[in-house]
Amino acid sequence: MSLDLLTAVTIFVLSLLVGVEVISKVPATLHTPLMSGANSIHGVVLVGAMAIAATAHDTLGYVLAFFAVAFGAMNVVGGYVVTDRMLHMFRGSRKQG
Amino acid sequence: MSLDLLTAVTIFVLSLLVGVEVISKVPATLHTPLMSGANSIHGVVLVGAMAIAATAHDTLGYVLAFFAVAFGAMNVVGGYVVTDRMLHMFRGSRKQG
Amino acid sequence: MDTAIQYVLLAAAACFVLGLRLMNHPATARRGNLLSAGAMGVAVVATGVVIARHATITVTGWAVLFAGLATGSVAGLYAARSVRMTAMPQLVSLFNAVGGGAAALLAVSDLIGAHAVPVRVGVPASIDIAIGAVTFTGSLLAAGKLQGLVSGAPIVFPGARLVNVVIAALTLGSGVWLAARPDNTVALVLLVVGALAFGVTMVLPIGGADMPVVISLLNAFTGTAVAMAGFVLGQTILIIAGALVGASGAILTKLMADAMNRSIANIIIGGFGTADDAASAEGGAQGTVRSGSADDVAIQLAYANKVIVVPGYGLAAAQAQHEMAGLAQLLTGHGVEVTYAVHPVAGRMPGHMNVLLAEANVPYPQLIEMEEANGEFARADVALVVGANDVTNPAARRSGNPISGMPILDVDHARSVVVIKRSLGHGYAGLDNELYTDPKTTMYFADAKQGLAALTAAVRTFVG
Amino acid sequence: MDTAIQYVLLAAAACFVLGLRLMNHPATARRGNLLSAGAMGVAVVATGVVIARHATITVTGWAVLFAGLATGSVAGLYAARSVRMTAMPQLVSLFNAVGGGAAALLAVSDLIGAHAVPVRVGVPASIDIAIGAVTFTGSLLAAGKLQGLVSGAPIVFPGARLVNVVIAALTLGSGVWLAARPDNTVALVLLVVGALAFGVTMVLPIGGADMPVVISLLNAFTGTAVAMAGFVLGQTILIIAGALVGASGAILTKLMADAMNRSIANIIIGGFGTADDAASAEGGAQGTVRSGSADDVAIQLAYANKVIVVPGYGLAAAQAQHEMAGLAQLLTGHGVEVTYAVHPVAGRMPGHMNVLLAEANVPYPQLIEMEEANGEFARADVALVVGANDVTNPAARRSGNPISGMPILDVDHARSVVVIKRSLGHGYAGLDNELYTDPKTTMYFADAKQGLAALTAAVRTFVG
Amino acid sequence: MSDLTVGVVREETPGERRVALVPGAVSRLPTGVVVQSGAGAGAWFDDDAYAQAGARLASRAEVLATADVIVCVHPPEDALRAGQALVGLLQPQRRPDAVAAWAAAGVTAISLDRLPRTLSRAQAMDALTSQASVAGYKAALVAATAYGGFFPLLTTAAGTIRPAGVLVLGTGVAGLQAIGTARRLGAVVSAYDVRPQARGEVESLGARFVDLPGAASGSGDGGYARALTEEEGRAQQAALAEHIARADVVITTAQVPGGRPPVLVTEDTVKLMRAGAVVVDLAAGPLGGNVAGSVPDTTVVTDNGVTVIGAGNLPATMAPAASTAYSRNITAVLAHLVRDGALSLDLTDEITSALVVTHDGVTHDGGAR
Amino acid sequence: MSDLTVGVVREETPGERRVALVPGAVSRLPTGVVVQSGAGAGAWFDDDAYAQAGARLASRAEVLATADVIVCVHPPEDALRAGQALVGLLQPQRRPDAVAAWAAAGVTAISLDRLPRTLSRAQAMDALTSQASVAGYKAALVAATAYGGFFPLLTTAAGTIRPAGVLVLGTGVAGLQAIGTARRLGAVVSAYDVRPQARGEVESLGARFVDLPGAASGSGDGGYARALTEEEGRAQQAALAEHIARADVVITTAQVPGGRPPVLVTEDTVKLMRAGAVVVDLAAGPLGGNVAGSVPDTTVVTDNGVTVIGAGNLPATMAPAASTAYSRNITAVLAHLVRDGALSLDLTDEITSALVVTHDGVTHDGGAR
Ligand SMILES: NC(=O)c1ccc[n+]([C@@H]2O[C@H](COP(=O)([O-])OP(=O)(O)OC[C@H]3O[C@@H](n4cnc5c(N)ncnc54)[C@H](OP(=O)(O)O)[C@@H]3O)[C@@H](O)[C@H]2O)c1
Ligand SMILES: NC(=O)c1ccc[n+]([C@@H]2O[C@H](COP(=O)([O-])OP(=O)(O)OC[C@H]3O[C@@H](n4cnc5c(N)ncnc54)[C@H](OP(=O)(O)O)[C@@H]3O)[C@@H](O)[C@H]2O)c1
Ligand SMILES: NC(=O)c1ccc[n+]([C@@H]2O[C@H](COP(=O)([O-])OP(=O)(O)OC[C@H]3O[C@@H](n4cnc5c(N)ncnc54)[C@H](O)[C@@H]3O)[C@@H](O)[C@H]2O)c1
Ligand SMILES: NC(=O)c1ccc[n+]([C@@H]2O[C@H](COP(=O)([O-])OP(=O)(O)OC[C@H]3O[C@@H](n4cnc5c(N)ncnc54)[C@H](O)[C@@H]3O)[C@@H](O)[C@H]2O)c1
Repeated sequence: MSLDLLTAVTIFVLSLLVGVEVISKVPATLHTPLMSGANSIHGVVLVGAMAIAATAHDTLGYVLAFFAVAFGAMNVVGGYVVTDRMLHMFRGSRKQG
Repeated sequence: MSLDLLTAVTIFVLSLLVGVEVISKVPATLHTPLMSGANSIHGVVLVGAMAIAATAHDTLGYVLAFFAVAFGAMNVVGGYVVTDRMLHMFRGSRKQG
Repeated sequence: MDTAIQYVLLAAAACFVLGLRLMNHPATARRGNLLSAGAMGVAVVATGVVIARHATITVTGWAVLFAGLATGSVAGLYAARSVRMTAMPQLVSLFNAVGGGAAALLAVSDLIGAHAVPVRVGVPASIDIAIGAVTFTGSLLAAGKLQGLVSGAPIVFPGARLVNVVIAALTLGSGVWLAARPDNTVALVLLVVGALAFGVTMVLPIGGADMPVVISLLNAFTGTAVAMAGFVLGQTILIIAGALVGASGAILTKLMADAMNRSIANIIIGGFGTADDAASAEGGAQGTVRSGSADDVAIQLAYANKVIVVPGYGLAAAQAQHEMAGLAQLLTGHGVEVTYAVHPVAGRMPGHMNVLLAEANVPYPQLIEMEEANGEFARADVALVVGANDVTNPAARRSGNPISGMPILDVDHARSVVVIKRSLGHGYAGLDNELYTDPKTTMYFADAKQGLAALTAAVRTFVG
Repeated sequence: MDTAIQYVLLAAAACFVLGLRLMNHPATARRGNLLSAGAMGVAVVATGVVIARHATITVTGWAVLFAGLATGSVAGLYAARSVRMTAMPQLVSLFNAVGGGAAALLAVSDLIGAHAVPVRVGVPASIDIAIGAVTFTGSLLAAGKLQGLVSGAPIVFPGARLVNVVIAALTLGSGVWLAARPDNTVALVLLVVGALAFGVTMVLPIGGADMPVVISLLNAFTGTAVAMAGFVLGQTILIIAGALVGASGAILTKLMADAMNRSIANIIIGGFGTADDAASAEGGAQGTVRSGSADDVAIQLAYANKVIVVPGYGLAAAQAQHEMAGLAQLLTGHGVEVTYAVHPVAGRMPGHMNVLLAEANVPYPQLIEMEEANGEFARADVALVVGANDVTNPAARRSGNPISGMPILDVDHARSVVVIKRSLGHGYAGLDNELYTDPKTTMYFADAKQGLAALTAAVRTFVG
Repeated sequence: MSDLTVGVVREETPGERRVALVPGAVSRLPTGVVVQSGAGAGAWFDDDAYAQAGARLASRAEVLATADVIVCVHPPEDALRAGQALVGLLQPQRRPDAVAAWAAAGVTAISLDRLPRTLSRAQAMDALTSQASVAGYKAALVAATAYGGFFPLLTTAAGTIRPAGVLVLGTGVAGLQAIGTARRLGAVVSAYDVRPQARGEVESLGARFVDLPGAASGSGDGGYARALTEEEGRAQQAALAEHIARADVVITTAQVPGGRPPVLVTEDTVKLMRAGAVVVDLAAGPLGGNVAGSVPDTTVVTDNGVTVIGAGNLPATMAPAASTAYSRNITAVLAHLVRDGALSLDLTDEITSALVVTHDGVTHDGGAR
Repeated sequence: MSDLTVGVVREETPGERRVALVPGAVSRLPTGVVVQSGAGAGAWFDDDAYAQAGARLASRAEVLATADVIVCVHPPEDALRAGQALVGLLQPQRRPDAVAAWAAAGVTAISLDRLPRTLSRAQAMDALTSQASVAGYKAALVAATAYGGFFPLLTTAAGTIRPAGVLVLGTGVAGLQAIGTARRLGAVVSAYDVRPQARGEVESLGARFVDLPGAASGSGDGGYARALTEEEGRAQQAALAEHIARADVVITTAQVPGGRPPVLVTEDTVKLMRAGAVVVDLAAGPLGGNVAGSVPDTTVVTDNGVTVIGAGNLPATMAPAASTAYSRNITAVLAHLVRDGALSLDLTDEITSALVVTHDGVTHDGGAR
């Protein structure tokens, strides 16, 4: 996984642009679920935490890795579930438009 | 200018996503100017054409390079100018909203 | 194989984008979240495969990994499922805190474990740790404030401003130091401690009403921290997802602040000093009043099956009958059943509402009388009270006041109540209306004409 | 330095995105185009600097470079400035053609000059050449059709379908071959020739009315080709900008097709066989009728200073008075001056329009009489004729027909005319109305009630 | 250019308060105007107003003697002299004797009720339309005033008042105007006409069109209805009965050109109606009306409590408005007929040829009607 | 539970067509009902209808003899017996003699015009409001019918007709209803009232409120206006004059509790008005009206062509609607006063104490008014 800085920055910038564009005029009622949904996405830090766990080799490393993985997992699992619960109330959306 | 395929694809995909998101609900009257504007942007091929010219070293290369550069320049210059002319008619846009 | 997995991760990242996009619309939001969750699952499994294939992981490593996964998942799942609807925002804040913490830990662990860290990783690592740590304590505190564990009022102590500046300077300084010397443990510790402290001092002076905006802002922070972690670890998916959340979170924060008529700068900077006054619009002694925006009300209306409109003198005073009829027509056109419940003494003359609604060409069959309406409220999703007051005031059911004994429209029997008026001001009888503090009630403070126009526009964005 | 320039190029790419974003709204579109143009200038200069610094370029190379730049720029500038407004679409198509051509040339030149081309470049190169060449001839042909150099009618000859399939297969085959063997010149030549031919056969059977959609599609093609060229040359900015245009162009094409009630598949596949019937809605013998969508009309109204509404029997028949008043109110609220010109015999009874507009509560001062209105049309940006026919028919100015000598509303004196009615059907007097073929006139075919509602919604998106 | 003198006489018909030319129209005429003193009094236009507008006031005899063109609503009984022109709603087919007298005397008689009404450019001259318009508006008011209930729906502390059901029969100009006015007042309006195109016009005013499955439909020439056969008429009456019985207010306006107005509401049907119901018969006149038993200019209450109002000349009750509109029609006709200060009758002109009843001793039948 | 019998007598007041109880209300009463034969005829309710609704028909004498409670609009002149109750619009302050007689006879007199009207729960009993509502609606119709022009604006081939300008003076219940009705008809309506809160109410009906810079403003008790001083009154008259002069139609409804109606339109002001203008005076009555020279129940045309209509009892001209609403009020009052089949007067109750005029020989002044 080599990544030179320019490439990393390029990807970063493009992702920022995507992030800016992807939020349109959202109804206020969706603000919180949307925030929660975005919150779950940065739970992807779990992937990084797993990589750390994979390279850890001393106690400090294991401890850090444990917390990183646990935190990440909590962010991911809790985040998606709570978002889904929030969105439950829009179930009534049976309109065509 | 080395670029491994994975990175190139990553950038390509991200740019596609940006492209998809960047077009919102556009009034029909702007369709043509917007198309023209996008048309100008792919005039960036000129940059590639310049690179080709920089590495050309035989007649065929020069000829190809000449056409590539001329085509690209025409796309860029003509594209932006014509788009600007089209957009001239929206000058009257003095509303606040 | 590794490359293939990288493509899988890229696809997952693209799905995050798609998921967020779908979450912009009520009708597709849930699907969006599921897509995003699915992509996340794929990404985790793919990473697991990579780790297994490389086989550099120790057995303890595996144990730690699974223990962490299990602990985090169970905790997250439990918290998410058991939380009450009203407590969800603080839970989101909590999840955000652990996300930020994890991002900071990544960089810390990388720096500690590293032997010859190239300097240029120092910059993102330093940013990652700073932001991650600030988010960690800041989000925890925000959650605590919302939950009531910490006072929701802005907490300001003498010299707070000075302390803040000192801590900020310390954090900044150690951050720069660490960026330059990524292997310096002192710098690392200083930065961690400073940032954790700054998270606290940043959120402490901000009032409870502004918390949603702050949480959203901290959410964007975490995104950025995760992206930086991606730089440190060289993981593209972290960069993409992190930047995505960073940018979209920032936009969302702006939208949220706009919807509340606040500016982000005001909230953060204003936090250091002035008390916030967003809550002053709320009810006096008798209870709390929930007020909503046009969008909030619009979504209730757009997704209702049955709406009963209760017009009152305010509708006439604002001459908003055409806007009212227009809104009703829009809703009817999208399959919502709309009727008008006309109270016998609504307005200021017999038949006032009839004259008004006739002017707006509301067909007679849409008007229902009080008795009939009172039978129907229980089946209504929304009772939309427009400029009416006395005729909906439950005080009439008690004795000892000027409207005692007057039959009223039982709007409080509807599943939810929306009241459009300019303030909590009184009606003809000069009485407070406890309907406004009913937990079912959303107040939409506006002149009826302007308010209904805004509402119509908002509804249109949903039913489009 | 080189890295710095790469960052500059990245910034330029970001500016392209921003520019496109700004071009989504009428008010900022021009700024967006300028930003995009500026970024392009920067990118070109930066590339020039890189070339100069590396100094591998020959003197001839420089000469070729500058000659090409000059030739292209002058040609582009001249064409863009001298073209008539109405001929712009074909010019855009021409620019698109040369862009696609350039993209193809890049790959060709790279493959020819290459010694040991790694196989994986073969795929993008092959795609680049195929798409670029198709776009080149396809766009040229599309421009020719629009310009009238080639018949605008769908051109179908016996066996066309077979020829098409054969050429497509040839192109595909040689493309795969070239992808596998990037140094095989035969494959290269075959691919180029095949793709050029396919561009022609693809566009030939498509009718003139569908050309805008086709041009937009070819535009997206070029974007993709350029992105592929970026893969071949390893130039990030080409990948970003190309993919950006590829994706946004595709979305735009879909929007355009939707606006014309066509599907892209229909246009392309339908091209091979059925004649297209989009033009059949157009006028009979006497002239061409220009019809517009709600969006087209809405933008005219939203950006007008003065609108005069001419109501007629159709407004009453559709009972659209409330929608009419709503639209007028919306416009008035955004600073447009709206009045109603009431013709003495509009409708079917004396005062019909008055009864109607009174029902919608249109204030009396907004009604103006015929004489006054006829003095004002010249100052009006839009005359909005809603369900009126005879009272606007210029035939009244001639003798020898049932309405000769009747004074009419001189809507044709307004800067532009919009007519809302369901068809080109006649009014009470049973006469054709030459107003509808006036070049100033846009017909918006709709039932007045539905049409005005759609129009209101559309206007709201502009002034909202 | 005013060689020509236009004379205005006071209307002598009982109950007629209109005047053929209002002061405001005097200056619009390119001719001299002489007005009988007191001619406008019924419509609240006093002699001063005429004088100020530039008219000369005179006695009736003097007006009749000096004017080249006499304008009127109803034709005066006075003898006219050769070469003199008479312009008004002359109803020639109901006055064969007068027509003969005018022809004999060499009077040019020009009748506005012979106008080809579907011709768009003739609309400014269309006095039948302008007067029917007044009548229709007033009919709704008369009905509302006579009716003991509210027209609109009202929800009040003293109970909810149901809106009145108004049925309009015959939806020509007057009928449509009555529909519009009754709707404005908040009544629930339905309407019926024998011409098929009436449906769209009724609905364009927001009223409901009544379908009569059994009844014939009949358009005649010039936008008018044809007279139904006796059998068709009876079928229509029968089909209408139930609708009429349900109505609180019925307004009838049906006419057929030249003939007597069709009877739409029979005596039996009136008996079916509720006590307190109101019927306004705009067709009531010397030849009968749309309602059996209606008496012109009289209000009759039947035994079962139905008020039947014979309202054949409602425009006269709104004399100021009706006269103002009528003057406009008259001036438009004169503008059409007067060339260079003299009456010039181009009998090849579609409009002129239709309008002229007698000229130079010859009687014209005006084609249609 | 019907130990109690409610009696309905025929109204004797000249021109009064209302009846205190309509057949539809009979069954809503928890008591027996006895109705004088022919009592409802003026409002088109025949005896059959009463009988079907469950009432007993009887002669006047029998009704007066048997009924425990007599309901009426205007109080009957007949002598009543001790313990009998009389419910109606008794106007006690205008009938001191009658009040004394009731007290002397031991009659319980209950007058609806003493109701505390600002009390929301009393609104169903508010006969003044229900009748004023009818009067206001009818006033606009009467004005429109009397006026020689159109109320709405109409653009026609025979010229454009300007809308009528209607001025409403006094915007209580009747005034507001008149505004609403005139606006419905398309008139341009402006209005004035002395109470400051009237502005909002006028504007809430889409009419323009007339500002009188010089004039006093005056609210009294119970939502009513106070009587102005003579000087204030004169200033008001002067300030109103120019507005009245500009109007085509003026409708006046001003009242002050107990006193005589204020004169708002003086004789001089009427002289300023245009010929053809119409004034409807809803306050016209025995004590005078808002318009100098208005005569109750009479239409006067002034020398300068202004039609002044004294319309003090318009509800009687809409007897069916007015009676129906009035019955609702009466039944609401009875529902309030009747407990367990007997009249039970709780004089500590705010409403009851206000309503009772005489009871057990004692005369109550009812507090306010
Ligand atoms: N119908 C009759 O015959 C009659 C006659 C006289 C009195 N009344 C009495 O009037 C009352 C009628 O009840 P109601 O519920 O119709 O009216 P209400 O109780 O008087 O309340 C009207 C409400 O409308 C709001 N409002 C005023 N202007 C507004 C505007 N421009 N936009 C939005 N809201 C506006 C006011 O609140 P904000 O100031 O907060 O906006 C006010 O609280 C009853 O008490 C009844 O007894 C009735
Ligand atoms: N005012 C009077 O007193 C009177 C009385 C009788 C006759 N007239 C005559 O009527 C005519 C009036 O002129 P005008 O311009 O008002 O009307 P018009 O010439 O009759 O034209 C009306 C137009 O409205 C359109 N239309 C019908 N229904 C519609 C709907 N639902 N939505 C949208 N458009 C609809 C029709 O076109 P599509 O079918 O294409 O939609 C029609 O061409 C004059 O010729 C006049 O002489 C007037
Ligand atoms: N400019 C124009 O073109 C113009 C102007 C005005 C009127 N018109 C037309 O002229 C025509 C005549 O109008 P009018 O008001 O003088 O008509 P009218 O007075 O002759 O008759 C009134 C109505 O009665 C109806 N009627 C006749 N017999 C009936 C029956 N048995 N049952 C039910 N209804 C019956 C007629 O159809 C007509 O609508 C209308 O079609 C009107 O639209 C045209
Ligand atoms: N439920 C309720 O609360 C309720 C119900 C009905 C009426 N009301 C109120 O009762 C009040 C009386 O109504 P009403 O119609 O019986 O009033 P009213 O008949 O006593 O008087 C009619 C109007 O004339 C006005 N007036 C008096 N003197 C005037 C002058 N010199 N110049 C101009 N105007 C003058 C009064 O202000 C009043 O508005 C009103 O305020 C009304 O809103 C309240």
